Amino acid sequence: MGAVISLVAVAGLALVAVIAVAVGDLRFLIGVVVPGIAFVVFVVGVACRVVRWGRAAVPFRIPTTCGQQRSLPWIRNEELDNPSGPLGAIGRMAGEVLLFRSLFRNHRVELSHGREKVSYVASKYLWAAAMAFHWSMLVILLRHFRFFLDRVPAWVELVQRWDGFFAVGVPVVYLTTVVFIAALLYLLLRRLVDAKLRAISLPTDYFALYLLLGIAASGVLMRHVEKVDIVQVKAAIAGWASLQAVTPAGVGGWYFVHVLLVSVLLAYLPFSKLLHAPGVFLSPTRNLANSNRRVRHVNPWNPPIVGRTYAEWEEEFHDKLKAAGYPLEKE
Amino acid sequence: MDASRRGFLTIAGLSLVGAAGGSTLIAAIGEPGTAVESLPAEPPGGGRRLAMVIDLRKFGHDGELVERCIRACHRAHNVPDFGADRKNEIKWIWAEDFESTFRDEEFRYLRRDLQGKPTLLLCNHCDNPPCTRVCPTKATWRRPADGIVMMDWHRCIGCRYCIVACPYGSRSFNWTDPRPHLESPQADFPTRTRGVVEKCTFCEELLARGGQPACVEACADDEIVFGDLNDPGSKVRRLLAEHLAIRRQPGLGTRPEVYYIVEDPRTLAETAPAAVVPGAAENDHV
Amino acid sequence: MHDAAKIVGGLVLFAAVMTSPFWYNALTAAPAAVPALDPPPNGSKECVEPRAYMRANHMDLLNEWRDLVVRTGQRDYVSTTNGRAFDMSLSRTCLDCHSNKAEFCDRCHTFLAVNPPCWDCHVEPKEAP
Amino acid sequence: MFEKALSGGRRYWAWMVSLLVVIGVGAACWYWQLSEGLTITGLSRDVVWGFYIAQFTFLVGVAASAVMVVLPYYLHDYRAFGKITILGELLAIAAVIMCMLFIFVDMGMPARILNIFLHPTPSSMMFWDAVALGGYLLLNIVISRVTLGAERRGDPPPAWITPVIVLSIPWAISIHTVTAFLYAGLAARPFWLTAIMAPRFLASAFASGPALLILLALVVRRVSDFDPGRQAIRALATIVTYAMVANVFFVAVELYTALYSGIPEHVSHFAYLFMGLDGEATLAPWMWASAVLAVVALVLLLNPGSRSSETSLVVACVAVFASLWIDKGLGMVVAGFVPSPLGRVVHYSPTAPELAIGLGIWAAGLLVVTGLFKIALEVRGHLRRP
Repeated sequence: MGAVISLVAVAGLALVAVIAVAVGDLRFLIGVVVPGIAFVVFVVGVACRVVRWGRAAVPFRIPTTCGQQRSLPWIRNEELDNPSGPLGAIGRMAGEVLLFRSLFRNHRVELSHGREKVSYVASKYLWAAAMAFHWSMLVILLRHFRFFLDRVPAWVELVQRWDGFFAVGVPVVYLTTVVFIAALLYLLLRRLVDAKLRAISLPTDYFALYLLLGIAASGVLMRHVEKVDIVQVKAAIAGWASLQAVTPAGVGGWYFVHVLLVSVLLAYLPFSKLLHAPGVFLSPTRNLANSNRRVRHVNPWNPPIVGRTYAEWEEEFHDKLKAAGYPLEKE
Repeated sequence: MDASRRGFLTIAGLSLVGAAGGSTLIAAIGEPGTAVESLPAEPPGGGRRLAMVIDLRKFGHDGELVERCIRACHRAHNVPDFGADRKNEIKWIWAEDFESTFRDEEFRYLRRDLQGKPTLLLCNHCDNPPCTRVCPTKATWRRPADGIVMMDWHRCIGCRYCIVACPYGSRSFNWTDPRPHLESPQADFPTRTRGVVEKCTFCEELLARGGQPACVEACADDEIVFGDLNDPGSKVRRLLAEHLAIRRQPGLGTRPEVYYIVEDPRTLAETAPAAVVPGAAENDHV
Repeated sequence: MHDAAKIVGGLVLFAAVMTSPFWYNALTAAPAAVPALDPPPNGSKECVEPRAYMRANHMDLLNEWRDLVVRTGQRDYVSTTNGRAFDMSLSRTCLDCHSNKAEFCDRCHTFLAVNPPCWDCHVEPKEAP
Repeated sequence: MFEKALSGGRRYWAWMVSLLVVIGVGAACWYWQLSEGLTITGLSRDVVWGFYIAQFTFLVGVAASAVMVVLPYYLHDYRAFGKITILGELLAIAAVIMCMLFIFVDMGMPARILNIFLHPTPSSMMFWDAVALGGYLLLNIVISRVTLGAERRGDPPPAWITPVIVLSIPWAISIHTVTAFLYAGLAARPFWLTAIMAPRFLASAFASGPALLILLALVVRRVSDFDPGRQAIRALATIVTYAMVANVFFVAVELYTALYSGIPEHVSHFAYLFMGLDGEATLAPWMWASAVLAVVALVLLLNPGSRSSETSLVVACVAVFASLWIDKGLGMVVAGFVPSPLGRVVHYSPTAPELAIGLGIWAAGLLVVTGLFKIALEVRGHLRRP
């Protein structure tokens, strides 16, 4: 059910773009204003959310680790899994950010058929699809810099050249395009096919996938099927990125579908589960070294402990004590 | 423009792959006429059958004319010149001595005028070309309409299987970028890129504009004659009907379509009156 | 806020990366102008197909021409707009009008970082003196 | 299961990292070849295929040889191969990957390699070779994954895998037959125009592949608790013996046909291989070494005493592998081009970058085989903890 609602929602958004351009002639609105607003919402929204996360209490170092802690010199410790200092923590964070290391350890519980036996099976498909999706999305984003930047720098051309290594089609079909769509389709199908996953999937889970698929599909259509005049496309986008309002002219409806869906994604991202990237950096189980036994950890919100020595106490009540005849250390 | 139709054809082609594989095999096994070599009475695929007759009687020993033909061809087609560098060498038409050209004949007491005679070699545009059969991408094929063995340099993946399959050494591979080895590229013919195979195409681009192959144009006196073997009145047909012409390695069943007239000039003098047929020139349309 | 310096630093970095195209465009000395193409030097007024179609789809047309000429030996192309027949040839037809590759092809291709392999083999016409 | 290839002791990582270094050097040389063209190799207008294609041909044999453990185990229920079958299948995966890499680096236009599938041409043996190799890779990945996964859970393998395994047996034969047909169907190259090429390829494959498997199994036994079992090694040694005998017999048959008929274009290639032609005898010492190694191997293998002694068996296996590597991986391809159809004798020897690229691919194959063996042995709990 959620799958259908989300599909209708994304299709509706695409239809809005088509109608707005075809009937209302709202090219300026959808091509310039909406992306501008979405961009601001995205940047400010992410900042707000990060600040909110940053304000959360970090009670203690949480050593949820998978390896031997640093202890005695002759016992080998796992510096990456159980870092003793900041260097190890940075390494663990890098493994998480670049290689999705904890997802790599994903396991599936399986009930063997015909036998009453539970087995834990490593399941790498989700990790592989996540890696394929995120990395190809990064390359695709980098490739799009040829539209944003007035003069295309050499590194963008380098990315393009290797991504389009296999000379198939004109313009060439990029490898990341294929990987991106294949990974998204896998992520979608796994929610649709597996009954357990279907049960826990919310409409927003599908919405994100459909939105990304819609963006990919409209981009592929523009590049390979219903080609658009990309000189006009670049003029509009580079103009936008130079803070000049250039109404995209002479480009077909798919461009506006693409732009509207990207705008929706940008605006929606800070408020959805899609924003997890800063969260990884703020995860106490990932960004803290496990040094609980060697370093004293003081919670920052604890009230200051004001100590008082006997000498101070005696001095304050010196006269009274003396009057009462108590023996004093200091006369 | 024609995208949907082409897409359909691709799908249809894919579904026919199995059947085609079978028919190729049957064709290869049951091909008649490969054992007994003879010119097929009916042209395969209909249309024209372009062929070349090289009249060795008219070529001198000095190799001057041979050089002229090679220069004309290589200039017209932007064939790079690597000089003495045999490793990277590219050639569409070239010269070998007579004995090497017809190596399988094992000449021992060869007539003196043929000994070491520079002989032109080029792609034979075989009727049964082994190179097109082995190409994994259909980058080279035999045109049914005129029998030219064509190449698509946009399609070639550079596997060099066709070079391996060709018994005549007619194909060359671009081991390196040919551009720096061209003095002044002709603008109306492409150069090739590094990594593709190339060879003579019987100047199909000149034929399409009503011309003759560049090597034929370079000759003054019908030293090389080019024409349609399926036209009984053509000059090539008459030359072959009246002279002894040999081909390179016919025993391999490739049915090469470049012929070499090797008759003795004295024999020519005796039969000359019969050989001259009035009006022969008019029929020689290509 | 705990670790405020790091978090704010991260946010500043994030904002810098996100707005980098704006900075890049503002700071590069002269912005690349949207290419405006000169009319063909030989005075020809119309292309084989409508201008809008050619702008977006010329690569498809060239590919189709290539396959027709090389693979089927067909050389005549009849325009769908004016019914005229053209020789399907990059060097003889396209470059006859657009004889200046640097000012015709390259302008848009450079603007968009497109590097078609056509010129690996096809010889660009010599600069007219 | 993949994570098991990522944990290991110091020696494991030292080995893997040194392989990665070799791969890196090879990749750099390939990039050079990509930008300069194949002119940086020793290949030329007359010898158009060389080291790369020869290695490919040899490795197709190694890949196909998995059938020598799969067939007895699955079709004849030969239990002694229970432990070693998975190693054979994993070796096949690595070998096919190396084959594909060697074909890839040999292409003049690697960017267009997908044209083989975009414009499929059933008349071309190269198309069928691509299909056969791709299919064989897929079959072995599926088979080893499923059987190993089931073993890990302690379950019997699912029933549907049995027909897939049975299919892999003729498929293994097909990859080497099609590879032989790649050469044997060309009128232009009399040296290869022989009906016995496919049988000879298979015989040499069934000798060199199991010989390599014996050596690998013994190496694995040294670095882990894994023991393939004496019976398995002995059975493999018998297979190597028979296959090597058949291979030498086939070579003799070929030599007889060429030399007794005396047809010059058949004789000349053998003359080039063993004696040299026109002073060009680069391959002759290699070929004689191959012949001597083959004799040494046969003596050691045919004698039951030396065959069952592990030390002499190792020597015999090394000799078999080296002899056949020279025969197929050096001589067979190059001799087809010398002399050329025009009678020209051309020198060919691979250049340094060509060898570096080849070495990089071998290192990649070793990397894959090490990783896969590690996974398989860890799943079986055989690996000694460092």
